[in-house]
Amino acid sequence: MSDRNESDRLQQESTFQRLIRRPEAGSFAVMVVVLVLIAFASNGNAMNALGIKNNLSIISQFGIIATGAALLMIAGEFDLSIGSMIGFAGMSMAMMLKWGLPFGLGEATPFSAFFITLAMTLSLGWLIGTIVVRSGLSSFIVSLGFLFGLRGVTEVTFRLINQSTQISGLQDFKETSFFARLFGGESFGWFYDLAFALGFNLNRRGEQWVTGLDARVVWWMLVVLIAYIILSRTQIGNWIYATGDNKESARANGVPVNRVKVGLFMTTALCATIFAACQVFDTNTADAAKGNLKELEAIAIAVVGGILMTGGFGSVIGVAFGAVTFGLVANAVFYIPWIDGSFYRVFVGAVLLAAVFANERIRKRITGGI
Amino acid sequence: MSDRNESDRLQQESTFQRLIRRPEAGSFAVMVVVLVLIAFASNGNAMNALGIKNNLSIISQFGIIATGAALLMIAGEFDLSIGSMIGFAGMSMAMMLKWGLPFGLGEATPFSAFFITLAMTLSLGWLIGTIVVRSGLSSFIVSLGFLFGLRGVTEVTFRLINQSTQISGLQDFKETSFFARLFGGESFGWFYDLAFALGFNLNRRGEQWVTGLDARVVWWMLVVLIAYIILSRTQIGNWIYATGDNKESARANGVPVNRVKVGLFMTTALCATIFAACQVFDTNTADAAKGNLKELEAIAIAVVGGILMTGGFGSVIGVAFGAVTFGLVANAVFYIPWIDGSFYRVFVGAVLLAAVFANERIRKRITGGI
Amino acid sequence: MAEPYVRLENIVKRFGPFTALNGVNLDVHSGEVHALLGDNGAGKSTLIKVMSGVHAPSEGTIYVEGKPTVFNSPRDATVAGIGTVYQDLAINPLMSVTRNFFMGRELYKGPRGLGIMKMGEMNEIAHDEMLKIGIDISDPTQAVGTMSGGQRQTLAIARAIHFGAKVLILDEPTSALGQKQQMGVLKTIKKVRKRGDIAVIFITHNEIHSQLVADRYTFLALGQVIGAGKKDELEHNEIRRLMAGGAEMRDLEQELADI
Amino acid sequence: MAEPYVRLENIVKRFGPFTALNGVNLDVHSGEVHALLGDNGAGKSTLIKVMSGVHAPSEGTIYVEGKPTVFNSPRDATVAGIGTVYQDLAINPLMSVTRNFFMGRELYKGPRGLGIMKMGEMNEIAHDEMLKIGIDISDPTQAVGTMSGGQRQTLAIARAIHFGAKVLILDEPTSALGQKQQMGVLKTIKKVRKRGDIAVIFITHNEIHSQLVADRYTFLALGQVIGAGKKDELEHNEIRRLMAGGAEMRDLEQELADI
Amino acid sequence: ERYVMITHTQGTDPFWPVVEKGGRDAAAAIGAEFEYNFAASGDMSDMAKLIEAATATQPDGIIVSLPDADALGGAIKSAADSGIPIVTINSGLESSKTVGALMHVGQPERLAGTSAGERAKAEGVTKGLCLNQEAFNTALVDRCSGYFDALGADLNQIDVSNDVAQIKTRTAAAIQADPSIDGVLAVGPHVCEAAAEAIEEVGADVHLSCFDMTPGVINLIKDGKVQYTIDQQQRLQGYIPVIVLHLYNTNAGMLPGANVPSGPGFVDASNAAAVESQAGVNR
Ligand SMILES: Nc1ncnc2c1ncn2[C@@H]1O[C@H](COP(=O)(O)OP(=O)(O)OP(=O)(O)O)[C@@H](O)[C@H]1O
Ligand SMILES: Nc1ncnc2c1ncn2[C@@H]1O[C@H](COP(=O)(O)OP(=O)(O)OP(=O)(O)O)[C@@H](O)[C@H]1O
Ligand SMILES: [Mg+2]
Ligand SMILES: [Mg+2]
Repeated sequence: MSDRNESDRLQQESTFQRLIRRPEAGSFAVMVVVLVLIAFASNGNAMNALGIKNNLSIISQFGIIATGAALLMIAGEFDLSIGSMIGFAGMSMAMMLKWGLPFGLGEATPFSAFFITLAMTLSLGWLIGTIVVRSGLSSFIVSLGFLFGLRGVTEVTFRLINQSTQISGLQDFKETSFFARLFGGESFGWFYDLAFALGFNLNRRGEQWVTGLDARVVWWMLVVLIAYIILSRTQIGNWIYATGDNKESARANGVPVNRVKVGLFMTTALCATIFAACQVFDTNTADAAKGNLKELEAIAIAVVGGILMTGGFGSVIGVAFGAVTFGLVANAVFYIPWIDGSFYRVFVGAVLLAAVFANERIRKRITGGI
Repeated sequence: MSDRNESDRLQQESTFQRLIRRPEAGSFAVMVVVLVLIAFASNGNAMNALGIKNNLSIISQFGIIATGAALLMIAGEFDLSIGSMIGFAGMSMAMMLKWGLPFGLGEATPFSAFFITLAMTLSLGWLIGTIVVRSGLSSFIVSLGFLFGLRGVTEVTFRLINQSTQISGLQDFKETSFFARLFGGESFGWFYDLAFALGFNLNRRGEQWVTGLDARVVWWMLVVLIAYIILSRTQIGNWIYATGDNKESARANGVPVNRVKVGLFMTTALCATIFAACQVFDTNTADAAKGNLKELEAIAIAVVGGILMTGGFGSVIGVAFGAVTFGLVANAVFYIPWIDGSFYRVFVGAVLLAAVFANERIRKRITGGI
Repeated sequence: MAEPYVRLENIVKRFGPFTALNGVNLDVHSGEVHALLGDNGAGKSTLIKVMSGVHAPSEGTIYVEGKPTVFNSPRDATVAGIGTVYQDLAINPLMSVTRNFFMGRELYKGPRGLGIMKMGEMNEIAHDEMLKIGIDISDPTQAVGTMSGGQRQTLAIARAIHFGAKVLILDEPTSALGQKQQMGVLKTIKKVRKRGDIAVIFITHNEIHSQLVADRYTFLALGQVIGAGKKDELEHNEIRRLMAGGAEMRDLEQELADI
Repeated sequence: MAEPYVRLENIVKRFGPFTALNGVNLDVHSGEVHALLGDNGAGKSTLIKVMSGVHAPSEGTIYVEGKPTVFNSPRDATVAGIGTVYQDLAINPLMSVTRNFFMGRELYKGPRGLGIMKMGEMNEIAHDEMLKIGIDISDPTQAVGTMSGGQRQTLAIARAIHFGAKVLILDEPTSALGQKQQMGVLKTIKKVRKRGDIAVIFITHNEIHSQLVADRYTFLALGQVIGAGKKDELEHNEIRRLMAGGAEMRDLEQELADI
Repeated sequence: ERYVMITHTQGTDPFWPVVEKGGRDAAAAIGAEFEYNFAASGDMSDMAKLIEAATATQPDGIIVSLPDADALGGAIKSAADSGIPIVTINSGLESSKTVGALMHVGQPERLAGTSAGERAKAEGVTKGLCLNQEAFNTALVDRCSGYFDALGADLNQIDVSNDVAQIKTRTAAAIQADPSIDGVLAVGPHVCEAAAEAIEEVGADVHLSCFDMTPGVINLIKDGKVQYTIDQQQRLQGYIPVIVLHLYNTNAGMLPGANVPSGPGFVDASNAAAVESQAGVNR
C-alpha cells in the first residue's frame, strides 16, 4: 500500500477541462451569451458600422478604468474615488484650457493641461495609497472619503472660478494639436475606409458612414496589453498577487507591499485621467457630474471579469471580457426598440449577478474550493 | 523568578483610561468637536427651536438606516442596496395608496400599504441574504447587483404604471389615519409646548414656532435602543459578533451563521422601509430618486461610529454618535453663512477620514493592535 | 465487542479531481482514546471534518449508535454529541475570552436567541474551566487576539470539554503547546477517558503522546487506512513504522546522527 | 568566544499595557543551533519577530556583527541576513507553489520589478528544493491552499533554506509535521549547521528534538530569560525543568500515569 | 439682510449656476448676503429638509423652486407661517400661492416643453424622442412630457445618463433602432451638444431642439445643427426675487401685482449671435 504515490491521487485532465478551468472562462461565457442575445434582439443594428464604433467607445471607457480597478482589487484594495477622480481630472484640464494655467503661467496647451493634471491626479492617488498603507485603514473607507471630498472640490472649483458647473464651447483642439488627437481623435480609419470601398459602411444617404473608431479604443487595448504583461509575466505581477493574497506573508518575504499598493492607487488615478482626457478632447466640454458612479461600475466590471473581491485572484483578459459585457448591456438595450430604456439598470443588475455566479464556479474549480 | 505571575504583566488602569478605551470614545470625541464648531459658527441658529427639530430629523433619518447597516457590518457583510430599497419601498407604498392594492384587491389604507410593502422588502432582504450565504459570494457585489436592479425596477414600475417618476397629490393620510401619524406625524409636542409656555420657541410673529419633532426621531430612538440591547446583551448579539469576527469558527461552534446573516439583511430592509414610510407619510409623495446615495452614507456613518469594516467589532451607541456628526455636517453649510453649499461634500469627506482615524486609535488600544 | 458510538464505513472524499480519502473505515468506542495517526497530507483533518459535519462525504456512511446519519452542518454533529477542537482553532480573535468560550452556547434567561446573556456567570465559568487545565487568565473580557497560540489552544480545549460531548475530537491539540500544557492536555484526556462515557479521537504526530494515552490506533497514509488495532495488539516498532507512513524510523534517526 | 553574529541586548517589548518581553539578552553564533525554549506565552515568537524586523522593540538594541542596527521592516532584516520561518506560516494560499517559493525574490531578466519572470526555471528549482527535504509535489503550479498544513510548512522551510540566510529562524517548524518530515527538518537543520557559516535559531516544545540538534539553549518565562547556556554546561534534568517553565516534569508524568 | 435660495438640482445641471449668479448679482447690488443650496441626491424629501434648515437660520427671505408642491409644501408653509417672506421660482406656478409664497417668478417646465413641441410640430416633426440626463428629475421629465403633449404622442424618453460618451452612443442607438424618429428634444445643453454629434454620426435628418444655452449650443445653432433652444432667461429667476424680497422687506410689503413670467424665449439662428456672449453666464 505504501508504494502508492502522491500523484496517484490527482486525476489527469483533458485540454478542454483545462480550458474551462482558466480564470477567464466564466466571463468569456457570459460575454458570448450577451453578445448573441443583443445581436439578435437588435436586428443586427448593434453590430453595424456605427453600432460597432459606438459600442466599442463605451466598452473602452469601461475597460480603461476597470483594468486599473482590477489590478488594485487583485492587490486586495478598493478605490471608490475613481469616479470623482475622473470628474476632477476633466474639470482640471478643461479649466486650464479655458482659463489658462494656474499662477498666471499663461495659456495652456492640450499637452501642458494634460500633464499638469496628471501630476495632480497621480499625487492624489499617491496620497490615497499612502493613507491606506500608513494607517492600515480599509481602503473602502479612505477612498469613500475621497469620493465625497474630490467631488466636492470639483464642484466648488467649477462654481468659484467658472461660475458654472459646465465648461463648453472650447475651441476644437483636435484640429490644431496632435496631442489632443491622441485622446480625442479617431483610430482604425483604414478599417472603415476599406469597408466603404467594399460597399459596406453606408449611411442612410448612401455616403461613407463612419470614418473610424474613437481613439480611446487604442488606449484601452494598450492598457489591457500592458496590464496583462505586467500581471502575468513580470516580477511586479507576482508581487501584486502576493500582496492581495496574504499581505503579511508577502511583506515577510520581502515584497514591497506598501509600494505595490501605492503604485496601484496611482495606476487607477492614471486610468481615470486617461478616461477624462479622452472625453475632454473628444467633446471639448467638461462638467461636474463627469464620472459619477463610475467607481461602482468599474468594480462591477472587474468582478464580472472574474476578479475576486478579497484579492489575490483574477486575470486582465477576463476583465476585458467583462468590459465588453457591461458596455453592451449599458448601451445596447437602446438598440432594442421594444424594450423600454429604463430597463437597463435591471439588466445591469441581472448580468452582474449571473456573471459573478459563473466566475465563482470556475474559481472554486481552480483553487480547490478555498 | 518563576514565582512571577501572569497578571504581573498587566498594568492597572484608571477609570478615565478605561473610558477612553470604550469603542464609542472615538466617535464621541468627533461628535463633540463638530457640535461645538457648528454651534459657534452658526451663532446658535443650529440649536434654536426649529434648528433642533430639523437637525434631529436629518440625524434620525441617517441614524435609522445606519443602525441597520452597522449591525450587518459587524456580522461582516455589506448592503449596497439600502438606497435602492428605500426608493423601492417608497414607490411601493405611494403606488398602492394612489392606484390601489395589487391584483384589484381594492383601495389601500396606510396600514395595508405599509405591511404589504414590508412583506416585499423583507422578502428582498431575505433573497439578498440567501444569495450571499448560499453562494458564498461577497455581499458587496451581490448587493451592488441589487443596487442597480432594484433602482431599475422602481423606475420601470413608476414609468409603466404611473407614467411619471413621481407620485404626488395623495390625500394627507395623517389627518385620517393613526397609523400614518405613527410615521409621518409629530412627537415630543409637549416639549415644544412647554418651551413655548416658558417664552421660548417663538417665531418672528411671536407665535408658537415649532409644534413638535418628527415622528422619525422616536423611530430612531427605538431602533437604537432595540439594536443596543440585542447586540450587547442577548445571545443573538454574541452570534452577530461571532459571525463577523470569524465565520468558520462561529459555524463550527454551532452559531447559526447563515440565519444570522439573512436576518440582518432583512433588518437593513426593515430599516429602509421605516425610513421610506416616514418620508411617504410625512410628505404624501414619492419619487424614483428617493434614497439615492443613502447606502454609501449609511456605511460612512457606521464607520464614523466606530464599526470595523472587516466585521466583528463596533457599538450601536457609537453609530448613534456617528449619525449626529454626519447629520450636523450635512446641514452645517446653512448654519455657517460664509461657506458655500457646495462645500458639503468636502466636509463629509474630511469628517469621514478624521473620524476613522480617531476610531482606529481606540480600536488598536482595545484589541491590542490586531 | 461493544457497539461503537460512531462508525465510519467506506468514507470517500474528493476535492475536485483530488481524492483526499479513499474508502476509510473507523470505529469509535466510548471510554476509549482513539489515536488517529499518519503522515502530513494523509487525510486526518479531512476525515474528522467529515465526522464533524464540516465536509459532506462523497461516498460512504456515518453511523451514530448504529443508525446511519447525515450531518448537514457542524450543528447537526454537535447535536449528535460530536465535539471538535480543530487544528486551525475555531477561535474569534476580536471577541473576549468569555464570549469565545460560550460562542453559540451562551447562558441566557429568556427565549433562545433573544434571551439576555448571564455575563457574570459566564465569566466565572470560563475562568475556572481554563484554570482547570492550567492556564490562569487575568481578565476574561480580554480579546482573544492578544493571547498566545498556546493560550488559544487551551481555550478551545477547555470549551470542548466543558460542553462535554460524547465524542471529543482533538486535532493535534498539543502541537503548539509548551511541555507543561502538553502534559495538562494529556492529563485532561485521561480524565475524560476515565469517565467511561466519552470517546476521544486524538490526532498527533508525537509518538510518545500517543503511547501515553491511546487505547486504539488507526494509521492513515495517502487517504487510506494502512493499519489499525488496539494498543496491546500492535508492537511498538510497528507503531513507529506506521506513524512514519511506512518508513523505517530507526534508519532516519541513524541518518540524523551521522551528519 | 567568537563574536556573535547577532546579539540582542536588554530587549523590552510592550503591547499597550502588556509587557511581552522584559529585558531579554540573546547571543546568536554562526555555525550553532540555538534552541529557544519556554512555556506558552513566554514571548518566544515576540522575540524573534523583534529580531526579524516585524516588531520594533520598545527598548534595547540589536547588534549585527557587532554593529547596532535598527530594522524598519522585515526587508531590512532579510538584507541583514536574517531569514525566518514563522509559526503562522508566511504562505499565500491562492498562489501556486512556485510563486510562493520565489515570492519577493523572483528570478527575472530585465530591470528589477518590470523584469520578465523565468517561470520554467523557477518551477524546477521549487520542485527540487522541496524534494530535498522529502516532499514530492506533483505540480508546482498547484495552488498552495490545496496543500496540507505539513506540506505548507515544508514549503516555507525549503524556501528559507534556499535563499540561505546567515541566521535562519525556525519558529516551531516541526510542530505540525509527521514524524518522517520532522526528521527531515532536523536533518536539514544539521546540514545547515554543518556548513558552519549559518546560525540557526530553533523554537520548539519538543524536548527530544531540541536535544537532537541544539548546541546552546535559552529559556524564556513570562518575558524574561530564566536560564541559558551551552548544551554541555546544562544538565539533562535542568533542561527539562526549565522547558516546563520551572515546574518538575517528573511530577507531571507521574500524575498522568496515576489517573 | 440675508436671502437663501434652494433649488432642485443634483448640482450638475449648468442651468442653475446662471440662476444663482442672478441672485448673487442682485444681492450684491443691494448689499445683502446671499446663500445658495440644493439637495444633491435629487430626493424631494431631502430638499424639504434643506428648506427647514434654512428656516431655522431665520433669513429675511427664502427663494425656492417648487417642482413638487406636496413634498415641499409643508416645509415652505411653515417657513411662511413663521414670518419669512418667500418667492417661488422656476416650476410650481400653480402651487405658489397655496404653499404661502408671495409670488412666483418663472415658467412652468411643462409649458416650456409644450412650446418647444408646438414649434417642432410646425417645423414638420412627426415622431419624437426626448433625451433626459436625469431620469428621476421630474422637472426634466415635465419638459419631455410637454413636448409630446404638443406633438400629440405618448412620451418617448430615454435616460441618456450624464456621461457625455454615453449620451452620444445611446442617442445614436435609439435613432438607429427606430428610423422613423425625425424630432429630438434634448432637455439639457450638454445633452444637446452630444446629441448633435450623434445625429450627425447616424447620418439621419433629424430636427433637434434643446433647452438652455451654452456657448457650444449657440455654435450649433449658428451652424444649423440645432434648430432652436428654449431660453427660460433664468437669470431673471435669480435676480428678480432678491429685488422683490428686498423691496418687500424695506418698503412695508411692497409687491408686484402679478407673477413674473421669465420665459420662454426662443434662441434660434435669428438671434444666436446676439446672445452668444451671454450664454452660460447670464443666460
Ligand atoms: N478543500 C480542499 N480542497 C482540495 N484539497 C484539499 C482540501 N482540503 C484538503 N485537501 C487535500 O487533502 C489532503 C489531506 O489533507 P489533510 O488536511 O486532511 O491532511 P492531514 O492528514 O490533516 O495532514 P497534516 O498532518 O499535515 O495536518 C492534502 O493533500 C490536501 O492538499
Ligand atoms: N500584538 C500583540 N498585542 C498584545 N499582546 C500580544 C501581541 N502579541 C503577543 N502578545 C502577548 O505576548 C505574550 C507572548 O506571546 P508570544 O506569541 O511571543 O508567545 P510564545 O512564547 O511564542 O508562545 P507559544 O509557545 O504559545 O507560541 C502572550 O501573552 C501574548 O498574549
Ligand atoms: Mg491536519
Ligand atoms: Mg509562538
